[in-house]
Amino acid sequence: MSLKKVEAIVRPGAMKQILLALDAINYAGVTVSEVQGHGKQKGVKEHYRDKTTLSLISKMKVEVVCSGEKEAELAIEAIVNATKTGEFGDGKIFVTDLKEVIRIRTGETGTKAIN
Amino acid sequence: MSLKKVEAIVRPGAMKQILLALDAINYAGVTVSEVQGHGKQKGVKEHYRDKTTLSLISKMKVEVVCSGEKEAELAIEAIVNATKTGEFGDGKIFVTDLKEVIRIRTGETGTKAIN
Amino acid sequence: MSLKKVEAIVRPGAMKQILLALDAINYAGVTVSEVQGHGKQKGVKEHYRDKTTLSLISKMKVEVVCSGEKEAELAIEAIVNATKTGEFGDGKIFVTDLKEVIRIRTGETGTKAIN
Amino acid sequence: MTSTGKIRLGALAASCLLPALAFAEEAAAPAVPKLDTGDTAWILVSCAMVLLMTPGLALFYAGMVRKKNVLSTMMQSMFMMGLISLIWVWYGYSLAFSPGHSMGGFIGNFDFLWLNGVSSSTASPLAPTIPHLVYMAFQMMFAIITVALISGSVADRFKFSAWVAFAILWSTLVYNPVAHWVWSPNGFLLAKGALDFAGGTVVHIISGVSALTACLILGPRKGHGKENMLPHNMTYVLLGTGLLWFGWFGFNAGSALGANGIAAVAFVNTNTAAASAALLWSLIEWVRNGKPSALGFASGAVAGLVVITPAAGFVSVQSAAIMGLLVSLVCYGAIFLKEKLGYDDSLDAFGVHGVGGTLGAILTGVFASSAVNPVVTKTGWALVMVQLEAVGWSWLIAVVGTFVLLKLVDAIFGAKVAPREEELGLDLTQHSENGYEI
Amino acid sequence: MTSTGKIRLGALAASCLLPALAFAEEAAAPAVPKLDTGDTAWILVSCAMVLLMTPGLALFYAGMVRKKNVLSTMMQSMFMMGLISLIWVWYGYSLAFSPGHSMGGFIGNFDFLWLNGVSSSTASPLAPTIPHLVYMAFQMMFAIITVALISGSVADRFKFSAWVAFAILWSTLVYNPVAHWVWSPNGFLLAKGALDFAGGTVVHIISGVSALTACLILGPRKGHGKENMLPHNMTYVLLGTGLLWFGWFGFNAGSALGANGIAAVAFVNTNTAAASAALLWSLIEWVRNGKPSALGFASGAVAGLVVITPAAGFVSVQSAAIMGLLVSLVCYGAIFLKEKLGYDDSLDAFGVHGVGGTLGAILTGVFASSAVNPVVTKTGWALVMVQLEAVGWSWLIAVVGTFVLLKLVDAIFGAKVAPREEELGLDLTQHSENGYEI
Amino acid sequence: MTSTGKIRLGALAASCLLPALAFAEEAAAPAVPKLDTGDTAWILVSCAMVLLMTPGLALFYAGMVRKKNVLSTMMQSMFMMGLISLIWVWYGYSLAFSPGHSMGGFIGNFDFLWLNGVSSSTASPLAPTIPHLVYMAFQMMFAIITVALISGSVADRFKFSAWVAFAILWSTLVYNPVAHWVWSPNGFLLAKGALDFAGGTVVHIISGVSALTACLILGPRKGHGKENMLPHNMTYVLLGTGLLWFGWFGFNAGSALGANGIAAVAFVNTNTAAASAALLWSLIEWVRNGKPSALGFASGAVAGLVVITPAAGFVSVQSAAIMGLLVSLVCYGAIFLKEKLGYDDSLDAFGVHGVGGTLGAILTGVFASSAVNPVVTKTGWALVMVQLEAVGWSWLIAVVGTFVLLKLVDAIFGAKVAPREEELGLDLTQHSENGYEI
Ligand SMILES: Nc1ncnc2c1ncn2[C@@H]1O[C@H](COP(=O)(O)OP(=O)(O)O)[C@@H](O)[C@H]1O
Ligand SMILES: Nc1ncnc2c1ncn2[C@@H]1O[C@H](COP(=O)(O)OP(=O)(O)O)[C@@H](O)[C@H]1O
Ligand SMILES: Nc1ncnc2c1ncn2[C@@H]1O[C@H](COP(=O)(O)OP(=O)(O)O)[C@@H](O)[C@H]1O
Repeated sequence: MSLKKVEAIVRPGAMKQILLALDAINYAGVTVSEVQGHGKQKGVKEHYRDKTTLSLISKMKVEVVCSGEKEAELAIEAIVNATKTGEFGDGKIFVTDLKEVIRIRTGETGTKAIN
Repeated sequence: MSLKKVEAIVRPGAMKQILLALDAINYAGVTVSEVQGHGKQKGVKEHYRDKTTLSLISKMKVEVVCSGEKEAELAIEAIVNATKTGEFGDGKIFVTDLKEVIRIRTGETGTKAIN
Repeated sequence: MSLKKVEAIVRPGAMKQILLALDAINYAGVTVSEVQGHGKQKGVKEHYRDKTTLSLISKMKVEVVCSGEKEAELAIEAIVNATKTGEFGDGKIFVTDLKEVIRIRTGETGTKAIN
Repeated sequence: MTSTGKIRLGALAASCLLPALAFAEEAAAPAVPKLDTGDTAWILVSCAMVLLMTPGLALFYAGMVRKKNVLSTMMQSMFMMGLISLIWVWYGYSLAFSPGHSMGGFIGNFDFLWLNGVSSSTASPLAPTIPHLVYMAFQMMFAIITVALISGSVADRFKFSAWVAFAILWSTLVYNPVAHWVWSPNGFLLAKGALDFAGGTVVHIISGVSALTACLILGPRKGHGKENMLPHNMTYVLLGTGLLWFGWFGFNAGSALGANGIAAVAFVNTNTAAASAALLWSLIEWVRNGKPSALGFASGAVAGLVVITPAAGFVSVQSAAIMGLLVSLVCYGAIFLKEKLGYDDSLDAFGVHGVGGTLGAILTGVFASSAVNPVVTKTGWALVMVQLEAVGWSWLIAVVGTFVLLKLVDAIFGAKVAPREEELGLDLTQHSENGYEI
Repeated sequence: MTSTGKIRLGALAASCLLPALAFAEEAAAPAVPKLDTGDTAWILVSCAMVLLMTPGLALFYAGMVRKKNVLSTMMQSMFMMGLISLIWVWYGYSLAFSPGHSMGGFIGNFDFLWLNGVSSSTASPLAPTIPHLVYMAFQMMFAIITVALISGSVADRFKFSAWVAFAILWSTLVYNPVAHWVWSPNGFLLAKGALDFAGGTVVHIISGVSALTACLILGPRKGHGKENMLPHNMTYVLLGTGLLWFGWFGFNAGSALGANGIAAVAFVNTNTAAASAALLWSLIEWVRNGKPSALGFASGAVAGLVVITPAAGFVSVQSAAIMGLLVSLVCYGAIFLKEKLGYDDSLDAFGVHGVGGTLGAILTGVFASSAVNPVVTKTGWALVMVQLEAVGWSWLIAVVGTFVLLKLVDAIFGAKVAPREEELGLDLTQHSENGYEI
Repeated sequence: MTSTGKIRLGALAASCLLPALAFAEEAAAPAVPKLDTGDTAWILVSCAMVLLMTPGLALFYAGMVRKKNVLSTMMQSMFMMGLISLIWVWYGYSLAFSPGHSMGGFIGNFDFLWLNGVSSSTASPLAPTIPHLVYMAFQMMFAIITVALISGSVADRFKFSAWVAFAILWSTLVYNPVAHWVWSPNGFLLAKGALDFAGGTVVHIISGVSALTACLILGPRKGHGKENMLPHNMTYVLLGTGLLWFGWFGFNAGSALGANGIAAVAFVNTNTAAASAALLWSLIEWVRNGKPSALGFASGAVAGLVVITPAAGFVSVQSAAIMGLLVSLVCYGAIFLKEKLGYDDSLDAFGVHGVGGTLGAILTGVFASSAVNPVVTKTGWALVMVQLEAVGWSWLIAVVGTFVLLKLVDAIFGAKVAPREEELGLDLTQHSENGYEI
């Protein structure tokens, strides 16, 4: 079994396109959360009274758990296509192995818990 | 060493029962965050002016890091029992291997950092 | 390739020092999110009308993806030094293996996607 | 039965009959009081302030519910600014305040339909120094918020279509009749002599008791008792409290229907009762829980505002302070009992408005003083008995009316949303919206 | 062309000439009306209430944008409380309301510079029972919010420096002239006989039409049509609606310039139109989408408040209700059309204020009644034609003025932020702040 | 020393003595001014508006703190609506305003205990056209907010029990005496001739200076200088600013104690100073940081409102504009200096209210004009010296009083929470609640 978790950190504005793209490949589910961060951009200047700090930039984390390598690649492709602009801030995708998945409702595990 | 991270995506309303159930098995700690997502339910219709979109559904992500397989299974069981209703939306549990855990306060690592 | 994800759960107040410390080691990027949780502290009493519950404690999750073991160790050291007070609540660090990293902007993968 | 209206009228009569209370000398000839710009200015502002109480209440309630129901909770209140406003100018004011009867005095008639005969240049006999239209507007704001108050007990589960239908029916067939009997010049309860300065009975008792009835009929929220259902945003609760406290000056001091000494008395009593109630509620929590909560402070303040409403222009400032103390004791106890009894008055609409309103009506009987306001003629046991009678009738009407109307609405629309809708939240399922987008 | 000012004057004239409308007997000698404390109290309060509309609008708009633009949106409105306030006491009131002309009547002169001659102890001829200074303050609040309204169409992309420059120019060269022609005692449009009770033309048409012009010049938001741009906090939209509704009583009923019967009429009509518009908008959504949204309720309420603004003191309550219904139909349609036409009026400043204001001006012609307000002398087609002429002139001025001034500002400052700034959000890039910190 | 009270009285005297300023002819016989419904209406509304400033301030402060302290910050302000209200009607008003002395003039006596003798049908000599009870209520709102203002400097670390104890003591033993010396008819400072229209000295200097003293005693927040402590919700700060600006019209224009020309002057000056201060603060930031922040705009607006408070009814509109400019310069500088000096005035209660209030008191001396208000008899250096003396006494009393009382409270309760409590946040540790639940 090669369950994969695909975790993308993307622009909030790209969410709609990403969900549409994932829909087109018939994905099983998605979990989305609000994060802040920076990669190469190092943040944006922020003032508070006379102090200057660097503000992190708002991003969305999109997690898609896939039942195998192929599915993961499809998901990655879909996300990249939906969000790539070629400019800084397009985001990153992290892929990890999952040991196990359980669907609480049915108790199913592994691939069956996803599809 | 087989440190495990148990990550459950559950209904917000189930949180109290889950924490009680975990408490009963004497768990080491928990991290909770707000997420949105969908699995089989595909979201709920949302209107904005004349546009229709699909709204993701609010969920909680519950992360429990366990010092071994057995502990992870206990945690999973506790979560499943606390949140299972048999209806759509009960949620999913994802399990991953952890390479290392460090307790910042003491510098302890591995199992000792958890228990 | 040994991509690592370093995930620290820390006090919100420690964020500034952590970012400064990471900056000093020239880290590649960071993703931060709001979480709540508890370890040994078991939460704080909270009242609602006549009911008492345990409130989780606000924490920040700091994720740093590193291109190798050495980089991960540096990041861990930086975080520990920045946030350690020796008191309860200093937090924990979890380390996981990453299978793959993709920089969406360029399509680069692996170590190149990080540095 | 209550004769609140008489007292409102009375407050004015007083300002005509008692030179000490009358600002303008010409008022000494009580036969033809002239419209007064100062009085009119004060009541116009009071109208606006009472209108603002409904968004204030919406915020107060919205902060207490879970995120997924924040909009539906606000809509249950604020939609009344549309619905009841229109009903009121159409037929509501007429049914409540027309001089003529119908159905043997149960309700008014359609003489004032579409405000026919409600003049902008002459006064109503009920408020001799302001345009009749301003009096109508002032009454409108009370009609709006009374319905909105009910929503607190049934938050998180009332289907919106059913809520709208219930609101129309309840306002028409419970609120309007009670207002007619009590406040219209020929209301048959006007003669009983019960005191209700600003609507303790008409507003708070009937909304609070209807709230209890409604939540018993609907049943508890899904997960009640099993889930934590903590207020999702206490800053809204506090800001809502601030807006309510502000608006309540219009509600109570505006009920003097002029910028006069009775308005001043009502103003100060309102503030004092809110203050002492907020303090005692905090103190009780301090003793019982070790800490005073913001929710406790807010609840106490609102309870104090409720209890003083029927008494605002009749009692001394010490009495107001004592009433505030008593209402916190009693309402705190009522909410404590609720937990024991297990019914789900989600945001304590009954616990605060029903219980506090009832206590206020009774304590008005205890504390009303002719030294403060000469329209107080009866006092002591005699007055308390009348007040109790008024309370009894209000409870009866509220329970029976709500029961019948809600059962009817339930039969037609289904009053409660489906469990899955409740789980997803009413914002998404009733309004296709989220309160907050990430 | 419109002669709103005449009507404001007229409303007062009426209260002098018609004993029925006049509260104070001494007003029967219209030659030397005295300052009246009741009227002054009401207008002082109205000033404060209209001032509060700007934070209310800021909240209303802020709730509708995405998180990253919440502060910039509020600043685009609230900054006007600083900027236009200062301009107004410096030269704005003078250019608009000075008795003397310059540039052949295009604009006033500097007679009232720094409020020279604007007395606190005597009245302006435009408002004979309140200090001139109070009248000036009341007019100031209108000048502030009119500019703020425009920002709704260009939210999320207007560079702040450019916005400030545009606001100064637009207020000086579009708002002040229109106010001069229409409201100053010798404005050359005063004679045309068009009716505008409280600023439907001067405030809503010119701000709404300028908003349309501006958003066409600026172009759409980055990602418009491709991204979801949902309101990030609908509770703000609802609370903002509540504050606007509250403040609008000052806006409309305050425009009677006294605590009189016309104020009462305007008050009730304002509430009624808001109510019926909010209800119908909800109903349309209920039919089309299956659910009524909170945004729809709020939009309807504001549309109703807009449409009644020019008519508030001239029409019957039934007419107000009908105007509310019509404006929801028409504005809903306009927003629907916007989607088809594809221009990006982000928060529907044109769709509500431009369209609603225009409809209101025309419907004022249809519904104005001399039975309600004796200053209405013309009615029927004759009046409608005059109203249409006024509408035409306002549109023309707004379009041309905004086009020229915005092009100028664009040439100097660059009116639109860079795409990367738009992406990061205007809070960070224009104000170096985040609305919310985690 | 200051004799604010005299001026308040003076403002009224003026309206009696100067026909030009008097609206009602009968006031020309100054012996027995009658209660006036217009004046009463305006002050009733002003009372409500000033009350609303406290929730406004709570929101203003709450937005600036970190999430974990949002409720405790609001409670530190809003709790005063309960606490000081009750104290005020019980003995506070008496200690401050009773005609009799005790302790050799240090403080009043208990003649007005429980408002004994504070009539609703006759006026106080301090406000001859409104019921005495209304004057008492107006003063009460000032007493409430003055204590609340202090909390800004000590936010995030004051133990709630200690805060309540300190508030009781401070209000009783600092606020009441100062108010007595300055405002009571026989206050021994009344004769000095210092000008303070609406409480620049009594409210802003003593609260601001006490705030400085308190934050020096308490010490800085845990992590001060090491952690980012950014405002968690700037929209609250802006909405709070809007509510404060709105309420300040009641504060300043209400201090004319009638709906008269001086109220109009105060109203316009209040708005103008807020405007020019907000603009200049924004401009300074624009120059220094490249961007004007919303926090800067809000801070400037509040600073402008503070500086004009003692001068509102005494200066011309140009002077008000200049005072607004100066206060932004000076307060901006003070906050800049704070960073250098390193003390932790968390929300700049001293930096804005202490510094701005002091500047305002002095500039009142510079700009007060008898052309604007005939009660201004002294001007130039003579007046400035008196103002400086008043400032000196206020600083002295505030520093000494706060030092002694806070040390006492600290000894009994421990004024500061434990480090771990500070870390967890005061909402959880002082009130057992979270502001926001997820
Ligand atoms: N090494 C990293 N570790 C953790 N998160 C990262 C890392 N690099 C990037 N991110 C996350 O991805 C987001 C997008 O990164 P960004 O720098 O915009 O990508 P790009 O490299 O294409 O410019 C960042 O805001 C941050 O949240
Ligand atoms: N394949 C997936 N990848 C990521 N998250 C998922 C996936 N499937 C489900 N989830 C998360 O789990 C939550 C619960 O899923 P749900 O569909 O309710 O479970 P069920 O399959 O029992 O109906 C979703 O809202 C989503 O956040
Ligand atoms: N076993 C665990 N699983 C998941 N999260 C944990 C676990 N232990 C700790 N945490 C997270 O780390 C945070 C800090 O833990 P804490 O108990 O404060 O550390 P310490 O053990 O140093 O006292 C907790 O609030 C929680 O979010």
